[in-house]
Amino acid sequence: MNVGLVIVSHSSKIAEGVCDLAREMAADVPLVAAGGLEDDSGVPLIGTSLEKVLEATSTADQGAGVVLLTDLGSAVMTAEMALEFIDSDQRSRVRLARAALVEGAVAAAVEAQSGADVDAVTRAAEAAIVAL
Amino acid sequence: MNVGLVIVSHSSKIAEGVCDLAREMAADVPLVAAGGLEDDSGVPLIGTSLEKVLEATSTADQGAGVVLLTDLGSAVMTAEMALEFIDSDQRSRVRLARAALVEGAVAAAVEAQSGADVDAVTRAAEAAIVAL
Amino acid sequence: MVEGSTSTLTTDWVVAWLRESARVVSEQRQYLIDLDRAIGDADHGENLDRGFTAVVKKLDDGDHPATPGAVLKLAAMTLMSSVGGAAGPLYGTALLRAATSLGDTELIGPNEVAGLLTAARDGIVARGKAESGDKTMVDAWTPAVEAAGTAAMAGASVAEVLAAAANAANAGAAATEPLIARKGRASYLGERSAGHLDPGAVSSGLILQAAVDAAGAQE
Amino acid sequence: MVEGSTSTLTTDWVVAWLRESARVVSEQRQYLIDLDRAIGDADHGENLDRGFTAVVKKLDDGDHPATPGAVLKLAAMTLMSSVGGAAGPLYGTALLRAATSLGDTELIGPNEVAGLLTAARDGIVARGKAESGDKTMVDAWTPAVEAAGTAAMAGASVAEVLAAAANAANAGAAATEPLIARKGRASYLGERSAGHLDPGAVSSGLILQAAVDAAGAQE
Ligand SMILES: Nc1ncnc2c1ncn2[C@@H]1O[C@H](COP(=O)(O)OP(=O)(O)O)[C@@H](O)[C@H]1O
Ligand SMILES: Nc1ncnc2c1ncn2[C@@H]1O[C@H](COP(=O)(O)OP(=O)(O)O)[C@@H](O)[C@H]1O
Ligand SMILES: [Mg+2]
Ligand SMILES: [Mg+2]
Ligand SMILES: [Mg+2]
Ligand SMILES: [Mg+2]
Repeated sequence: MNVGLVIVSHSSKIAEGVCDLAREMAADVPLVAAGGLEDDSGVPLIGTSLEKVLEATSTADQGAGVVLLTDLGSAVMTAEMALEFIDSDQRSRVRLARAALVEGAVAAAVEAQSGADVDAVTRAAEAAIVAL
Repeated sequence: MNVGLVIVSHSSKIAEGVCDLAREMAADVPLVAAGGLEDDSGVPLIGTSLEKVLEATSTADQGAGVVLLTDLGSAVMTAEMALEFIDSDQRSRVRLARAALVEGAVAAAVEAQSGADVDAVTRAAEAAIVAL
Repeated sequence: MVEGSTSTLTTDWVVAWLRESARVVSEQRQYLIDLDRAIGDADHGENLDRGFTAVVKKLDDGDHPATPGAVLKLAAMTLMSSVGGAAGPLYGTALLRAATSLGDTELIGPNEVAGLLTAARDGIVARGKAESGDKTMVDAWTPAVEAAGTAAMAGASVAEVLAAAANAANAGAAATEPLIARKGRASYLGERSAGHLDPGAVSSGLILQAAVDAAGAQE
Repeated sequence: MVEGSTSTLTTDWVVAWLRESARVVSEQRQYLIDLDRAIGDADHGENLDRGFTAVVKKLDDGDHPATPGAVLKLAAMTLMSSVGGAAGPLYGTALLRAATSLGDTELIGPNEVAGLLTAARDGIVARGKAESGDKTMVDAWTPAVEAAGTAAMAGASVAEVLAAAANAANAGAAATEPLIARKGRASYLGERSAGHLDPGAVSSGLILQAAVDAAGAQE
């Protein structure tokens, strides 16, 4: 049972692409995209959505916890809001990483693949900025 | 005439998504995706390709120069190789930024939109890591 | 200032406020887009129009909740999943905190109005970590909250408290023009952000004015 | 060591080397994939198979260039746009530098062989900035270059120089097993990268062995 990752991006393409990329090195890590949003008619838009982040977080959590990674500032706000909505028993195993999205996600995925816990996975994501 | 950006990623989705995202704040900046590659039958693969980077660099250069941004290490190698292949008159106005891909691209695009030169655009990309 | 206004507001006022916000945001859609084009990504009007349209749709779909707080919470949740931009979590948190400040209260007097506006502003600050002068919607909300508090302490009516808040918000929004943005997308522009109104501060003025107009319509 | 080998190699050898590399890489595809699965992204065999297949296709399409250097350059360019992974720019740069070291030379003697291998290795180092012991293909190429240089200085034949290089590369590849990766994807694993062979070092051994076999076949 590995820590999962949620990739919160303004763009669904970025979120999906980051999952594709990270999956290459982390076959057993739940990688869930929470990118973009849709208008009423289902047209994809650039932006973030609380609903998507909450759904993705529950999908990615197989019991070992979840680390959220975000792109721009408003994605961080949506993710922080999501943390407030997660019920308290899950909350203790969810982290928001302050990391470069693509670089951090790959590093975090590799760490999660090794069976590391949420804190170690978060540290791996955050260290990837420095290692750029 | 604005500095252009080339987004070099292992994933075509990431490269296109980053261009979509940056375009929102930089309507007049040439943003060109150089993501992924295709196999013989056109199936999209994760990886980078010199040919794509060279083509994207010439598309993005409208005379004011180009800044390349990359994701993982092998994308950096492909981009550095591209720099060696660019002919010498264009070479002087092409830069490779050491930046977080998504965050750096948005910052660089905003800077380019203001009419800044390649060095200022590169600095904006590289400063975006620090500002995370 | 609204003369002869009712002494307390009810759930109907909250519903009317949200509907009037939707109307004015839709009317000012292009203006807000243009403001955001100058120092952002040209979507603030679109974002808010989409978000408040979704709120109205929720209000139209069957019975809305009974208490003011519950309606505000419904609106908050809807905005947070439909606005898409920074305004989503910010206005969402604002309305959610306002809802929390009301609890099960059914009748909203002048002090409750001042209290819910303060809670809303505190929510925006908690969410976005902007300070006054950072050229954000906080620069509309903080003067609004101060004016509302002063009016409520002076014994003003709910309508007067709301009017004081809206006027101060609009003045605060106008005062964002010379500022350099230090939060949000506009901060990417650095000094080039000066000389433009902050879109979120302007929309905050519109939404607080909608609260005034909704209270007037309730009489 | 190949007995009675020719004293110089020609363009035909370069073509045979590339074709034999394609054959062995295709044969060892799954093995290289499995090595890369353990400490990378499970694509090294796929990447090289795709790249060398593209090279063979270029060689099959009409006449290939006349000089050894020009054929190496064609292969380099093809690898750089078709391999996709780190091995693309690395082997691409290696072959390109080898081509440059040959210039218009048509006949490759022992010293030219040692020289082109050195140039290739230097290209890999310039491109990837790995040092010996970083658990990369450099750990196969550097001993290969040293062995080739020693053999050439001692008056060995081209076939003997190549054989010395391939043997040293294979030994270097085997010696990557206990190392901790400090470059490339495997470096993400930190200490967990120990206990596995480096895929690029192993493929380098295969490719240098292909050079030996191609020289043997040329006799
Ligand atoms: N950190 C923040 N704190 C307070 N307000 C903010 C912050 N970031 C952005 N804003 C407000 O949000 C407005 C932009 O909203 P919107 O266009 O919907 O979001 P986005 O920038 O994601 O496109 C800004 O004009 C500003 O008032
Ligand atoms: N910076 C580097 N310097 C030298 N060799 C490297 C470097 N990075 C990676 N390699 C080599 O490339 C091999 C992986 O190639 P490949 O799987 O094709 O690339 P990727 O890691 O992009 O999937 C590694 O086993 C290693 O030998
Ligand atoms: Mg906007
Ligand atoms: Mg936006
Ligand atoms: Mg690989
Ligand atoms: Mg790969």
